Order: sequence, then structure tokens, then C-alpha cells
Amino acid sequence: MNQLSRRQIAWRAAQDIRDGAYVNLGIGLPTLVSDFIPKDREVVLHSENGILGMGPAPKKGEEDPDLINAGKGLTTLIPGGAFFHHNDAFLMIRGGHIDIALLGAYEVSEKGDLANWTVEDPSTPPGVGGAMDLAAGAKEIRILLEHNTKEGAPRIRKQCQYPLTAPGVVKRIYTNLAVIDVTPDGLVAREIVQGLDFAGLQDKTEARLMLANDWRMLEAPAV
Amino acid sequence: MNQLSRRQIAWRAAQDIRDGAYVNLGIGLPTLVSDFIPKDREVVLHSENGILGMGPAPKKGEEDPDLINAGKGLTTLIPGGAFFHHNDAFLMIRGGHIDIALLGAYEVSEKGDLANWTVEDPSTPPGVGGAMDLAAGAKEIRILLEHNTKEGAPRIRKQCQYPLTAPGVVKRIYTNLAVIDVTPDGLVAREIVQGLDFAGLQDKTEARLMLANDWRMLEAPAV
Amino acid sequence: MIDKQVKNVTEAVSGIKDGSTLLFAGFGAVGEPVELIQALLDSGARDLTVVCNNSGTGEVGLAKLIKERRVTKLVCSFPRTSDSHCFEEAFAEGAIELELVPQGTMSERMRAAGAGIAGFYTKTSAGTKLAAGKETREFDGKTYVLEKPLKGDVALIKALKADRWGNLVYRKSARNFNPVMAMAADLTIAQVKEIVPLGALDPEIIVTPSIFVDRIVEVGQ
Amino acid sequence: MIDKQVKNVTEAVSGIKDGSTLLFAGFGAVGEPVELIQALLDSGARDLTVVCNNSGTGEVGLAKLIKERRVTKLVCSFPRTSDSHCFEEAFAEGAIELELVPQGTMSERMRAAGAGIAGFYTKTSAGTKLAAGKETREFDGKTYVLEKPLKGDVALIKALKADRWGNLVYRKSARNFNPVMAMAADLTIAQVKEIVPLGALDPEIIVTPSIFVDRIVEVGQ
Repeated sequence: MNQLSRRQIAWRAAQDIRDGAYVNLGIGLPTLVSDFIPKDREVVLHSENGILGMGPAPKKGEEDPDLINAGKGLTTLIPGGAFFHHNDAFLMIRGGHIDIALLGAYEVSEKGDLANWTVEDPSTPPGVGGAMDLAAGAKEIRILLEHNTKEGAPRIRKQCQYPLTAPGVVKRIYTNLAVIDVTPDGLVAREIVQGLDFAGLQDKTEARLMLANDWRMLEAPAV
Repeated sequence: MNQLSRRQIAWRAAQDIRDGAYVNLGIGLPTLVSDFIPKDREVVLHSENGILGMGPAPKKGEEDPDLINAGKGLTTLIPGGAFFHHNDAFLMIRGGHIDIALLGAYEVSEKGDLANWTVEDPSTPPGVGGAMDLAAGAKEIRILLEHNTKEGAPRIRKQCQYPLTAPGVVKRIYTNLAVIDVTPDGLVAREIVQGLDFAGLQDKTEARLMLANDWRMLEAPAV
Repeated sequence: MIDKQVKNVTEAVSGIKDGSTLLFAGFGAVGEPVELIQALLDSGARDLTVVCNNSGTGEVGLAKLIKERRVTKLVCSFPRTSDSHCFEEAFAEGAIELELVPQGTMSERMRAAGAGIAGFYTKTSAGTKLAAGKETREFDGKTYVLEKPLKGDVALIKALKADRWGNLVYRKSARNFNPVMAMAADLTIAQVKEIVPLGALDPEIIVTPSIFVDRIVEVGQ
Repeated sequence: MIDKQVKNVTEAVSGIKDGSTLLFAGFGAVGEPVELIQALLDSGARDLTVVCNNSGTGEVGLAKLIKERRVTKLVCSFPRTSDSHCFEEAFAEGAIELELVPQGTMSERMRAAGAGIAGFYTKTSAGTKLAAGKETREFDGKTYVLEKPLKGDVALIKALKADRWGNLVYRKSARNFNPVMAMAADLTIAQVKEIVPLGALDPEIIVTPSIFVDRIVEVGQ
């Protein structure tokens, strides 16, 4: 079974970002997406801490400690970028100005419910950051996640087991096994990796799936 | 009777503005106040259209059509001034950041109700501008007005006859005849012009007045 | 590639439908997108709701739109200004509806539309005729009025400079309603004096980031 | 004459009372008023409620305040960061109350405090545990949560430059929470790298106008 690496999941998600889109990349897996946006597309990356037009990580010797991304890693600004304050950064999010938020998740439900902020571990305090603002506010939510946990448990569920970030917001899911759309009729598998059939995918998924008539192979280059 | 001119009312109001105050001057009579702020005080004038640090009217040849005040007259900016957008201008007002708003009025009631936006003339459409925002938002509202109408009707009333701008907001009233404070116990005359006694002032005032124990003569230089 | 530049004001206002709600920036004539409003006049669009601080002057721009009875409703804080006779006549005839809104509330309602806020409570207008029919509520013993978002289908705005992404900077008090209206419409169209190369605007001084702007047109005045 | 400059950070934080609600700006260490927080530590103030996006790092600043059990409540969006063990220990012991707030809601609640808004409706957190106990309401068929203002007695902020009136400019992403916290407190204290002469800051590029700032101190780092 040709399952995708984390970088390949990011590559696949990047192919769907249209030229000119304003995009927020969540912490973790989604952050990798910025490396794979097709060169012929101009995409404006937004960061919750007051940046539009984030560029790649700085080259050695060009790091600026006052220029960080939402994950608190050093970043850069590309020509056309702008700085603003936190309140305007979240006005852009809450007000529906962000075209696409690509987020990580613990779980997604068949209704598009998103759980990505807490696993309710009583030993550590919870943190939410901008997750709920993005989930509720961005025009379109797309999720990148491993199809199953390390223990093999499904992450795409009938109902989320973990507390919700927002109900009914996810539109598309990219995993190491498939690309799945959340539709009013339910989850529709659009792409599946080579060596896994639909029944096999369903086996690894708690929620009920449908197979798109025009489904195709999920493939990604070695990246 | 030594009643004050309009410029003298403005002069008297200006004497009460403390050093360092952030002040909004309403259209009309209050606009004159800026000419009389004592030279040893630094006062920052705010304008609803996005200015802090308004200066005097421009000198001939130095007019800038992009720099106007709330009355749409040409103005200037002094060192330390700043430009911002309309929303921040009213955030300052509504949020209680303006120390003093000096406003004109049609009427003030003994409870400090303010009526300064419409006389309900059916032949002309009403306009409110920033009057209600200022009346409800500034830390302290002080009113400048002629004590009586041209016809001799009182403007300081038991109840306002005209529609309210905001209830119970006025703290001090400057007129051509007196300086009157609005207190929880009622209106208190603090200064009265020469040649008018308290009974005479009460005659020209519909609301019941009290006389401050330490009342004094209301005097202003020829300005 | 992101290029929000359009060739001329005619193209800039193309597609504005009859019945639209339009936000017109400016405080009096300062910061007013005169050329865009003229192009809108020429486009023939009608049955418009216009949100504007004032009601137009003389017989040009918004005043002319009103004179031609193409504005069915004006949302406004201060319709009576020097030479606002077109509006006053239409109003006297009952040919235009006026929604009078305190200036700060008008601005905050547009911000709410841009910021995803479905309603907010303000002291402004509490206890006055302009709160008639509006829901009120006590917070800490004071009365507040519930105000709803004011969203435009289209905003017509004016700035000093833009780049091809649509980042904008303004000049002095001509900033006024422009940034908040830019946030509050589905389609924001900006006329600018000059379009500069991408990267020429210092990222620290951009007032309206490009995300709020859809079309820009250089009018060079 | 307006002169908001104070001599040093000790004077800058003087008069902050036990039991105060304090707003600490910064996103992680970027834009964090480190020297002011250290001076507050030295001042001995306790029983504090602190509003801050994170919970401090290592055993300095906010982390040290928490370690010394001088913070009774933290209002925060993301308390777990690298080396946030002081908070985590206090939390595990039940020695500190945590009010977890979505980052944008935290920012908007502070803006509301600064803007005279007594409450606002947001979609953020609707249908989640963080809306538990909060009033909700439908607008256009969607559920919104009523959020209240979050006001500070004191805000500690950091900027790049100031003038003696207290106008402020920032640097890159160090702007973050600083401008909104400046608006939202009764007393706003800013540490800056440099105090420049009045008039040296271009009025077009001032981000925090002086009206929001009460004390400034040059720390020269």
C-alpha cells in the first residue's frame, strides 16, 4: 500500500490551493504545505500574530527575532506583505476573509465536526490558541491528518470522541490514505492510495464512506 | 448686565481645560474654544474624522484639502498629532478615552439630559453626526450655549422639549450669563455675570437653580 | 499571480447589480471616491441602498444618484450639509428612505460586518429616539442598545497608493471611513492616485492590508 | 506640558495594587515587556489576575510570578508552550485558576473593553465546551456566543519608539497584542527601545495614538 508520507500529505493539500488565495496554515502538519505550493501560484499566507505574506523560514544569518509565525518559529515576509495587530489578524479570521484554513486535527466526524484542541488529558492544562477562531471563521476548513492513530484507531469518526473545536465546519480531509470530502450527504472518498481498495479504506474509517464515481488514485511525488 | 459674548463663553470654558487633557470640541460655539486654551497648557484636540492633535486653522497658502475637522473646515496638525481611521476615532469616544467633550446644545435639563441633535422640523431631514457617540462616550460632557433663545425662551429646562441626545450626561454648563454645574442634588450656579442677581438668573431659567456658597462673578476679558 | 488592477473606472464598477447595498467612503468630499461614484452613475445601476456619512453635494456623485431617484434608501449620520438639496428634495417628496445612524455606531456596525460580529451592545443612542424599536439591555446598571452588522455588497473607497495585491495607504484625514468600509463589503473597489510596485509599500505602514481589497484602479488625480 | 516619560521601570510600575487585573502583551517572547514584568516582580505585587496569550517560559517574568504564587488567575489562550513548567506545576496543584479563551475572542474582548462595547456575539466557540455556561443566540440561523469585555487595571506593553505624549510604533510581528491591550486598561505602561522628540514620528504611521498610553519608559535594548 502506497501510503503518503507527512510531506506528501502536505504536497497533496498544496495542489488544491488556488492562485491568489489567502491561506492560514495551522501548526504542525499544515505548516509543511508552504513548501509545496505550485510555483506558478501566488498565495498569501496569514499568521494570527499579525502577518499577511509570510515567506519561507529565514536563511542562516537573516533571522529576525521580531518576525515569528503562529507556531513561534522564525519566518520571513515576502514583497506585498503587511504587519498589523492581533485584533485585526483575528478580524480577518472571524470576519470570513481567510479563504482557506488548513488545519491539523485529532478527529473529524462525518458531519464535518472538528476536534483539534484538547485530548482532555487531566495531567496537562488545555490550550486552544486560535484554533476555534479559525475553525469558526475561515471561509473553508480543510484538514490534514494521519488516517489512524499510532494504535490504529480511526480518526475519521461517526462522532468525535474529543471535545469539539467547531461543529460542521470541515469541507475536505487529506490523509496518508485518501482525500475525502464532507458533503451534505456524508463523506465521499475522492482519491485513494494505490494498493488500498474502498473496502480497505472503509475498514480504517469509523464513519461511513461513499466512493465518488470519478474517484482516482491518490499519488504524490517523492518530496 | 455684563453678559458674555460667544467668544467670551468659549474663553471661559477654555480656562477649565486642564493641562494634558484629550478634548473633543463640537461644531459651532465649542469650536471657538481652541483659540483660548491658556498657552501654558498642552491640550490634545480630537476630531471624529480621525485626528488627534488638531492645531489652528491653516495660514493662507498652507491649506491642505485632505486635512479637515469634524465641521469640515480646514485645519492643521501639531507635532505629536496622529491620523487614524473613523472606527478608531469613535473607539476613542465610545470607550471613554476622551477626557472632555465640549458641546453645543439646544437645551439641557436639570438632570443633565442633553438635546442637541434635532429640533424636529418636519421640513428638513434630521442629522445626528457624532453627537450621540460623544454624549454617551466622553468621560465628561460640558455644554456651551446661549442662556435663552432669541425669543427669550429658556434653554435650561426642567425637561428637554426637544428629543434627547443622551440622558443625564451633562456635568457643567457655560452660558452668556452663568456657569452652572449639574449635581446629584440639582443645578448649582457657580458664577453669575455682573449686574444680574440670582433671582434674575432664575427668572431666565426654567429649571430650579441653587446658588453655590462660594459663587463668584462670571467675568471674561475682551476677546 | 495576484493582480487586482483594472484598466479604468468603468471596469472597476462593472457587475454592480440593481438593488445592491453600497458603501461610499469619505467625510464630506475628503476621501470620497469621486471617480468611482461617477462611473457608477454612468453604469445606470438603480434601486440602490447607499451607506455614506453625508448625502452628497451639489448635483454630482451621490447627489446626482439621488436626484435621478436611483437611491431608494440612504443610511447616513449627517445628511444635511452645505448644498445637500438633492437629498432634501427627495426626502421631502418621500422618494428616499433615510435610516439615521449615529456616526460611531455606523462605523462600528460596518466593522462588525467585517469582523464576524453578529451584534454588539453600545451606550450610544440609549434613551433616545434613535433607539426606538431596538432591543436594549442593562449591563452594570447602564442601558445599552443592541446594534447589528451593516454589510455592503460593494464598497467604493479611495486611497493614496496601492500595490497590485491591493495594499493601501491613505493621506491625512482622507483615511476616515475608507479602512472600515474596505472590511465590510463582499466586493471592495479602491481608486488610488498611484499604483506602486509590489514591495514598494513599507509593510509597517500599510493601513488596509490587501486581503480586504478586490479591485484597484489608478485615477491619477 | 504632556510628558508621560518616567525615569525607570521601577517608577513605571509604581502603584500597581495587589489584586489587580494586568494585561501582559507579547506573543511568546516577541513583543513581551520583559523589563516591566521584571520590575513588577520586584515590586512584590500579588493576588494578581494576568491576561496573557501564553503562560511564561522558564523561571523568569510571568513564569516566576506564577512560581511565586502571586498570580491567582490566568486568562490565556495557549498556556502550554516550551518550558511552561511553572504554570503547569501551579495548575496541577490547583494553585492557579485558568480561564481558557480562544485567542481571537481574548483579543476582541479586550477591544470591547477599550471601545465601550458591553458585549458582542461571536461564532467562535459556539457548540464547544468553551461556550459552556455562556449565553448563546441565533442570528440568521447560526449560533453565536455572547462575550463580555475583558478590561485591565493595568496594561504592560512594549513598543519600538515613543514620543513624550506616548505615541507608539512597533516592529514587525512584535506589534501583536500590544495595541489592543493599550486600549483596554485604566493605566497603560509602555516600555520602548527609544524615546524620540515630539513630532519625530510620522503622524501617518503611528499605530497606538498617545491617548491610550499613560507612562513610557526607555529601556534601550
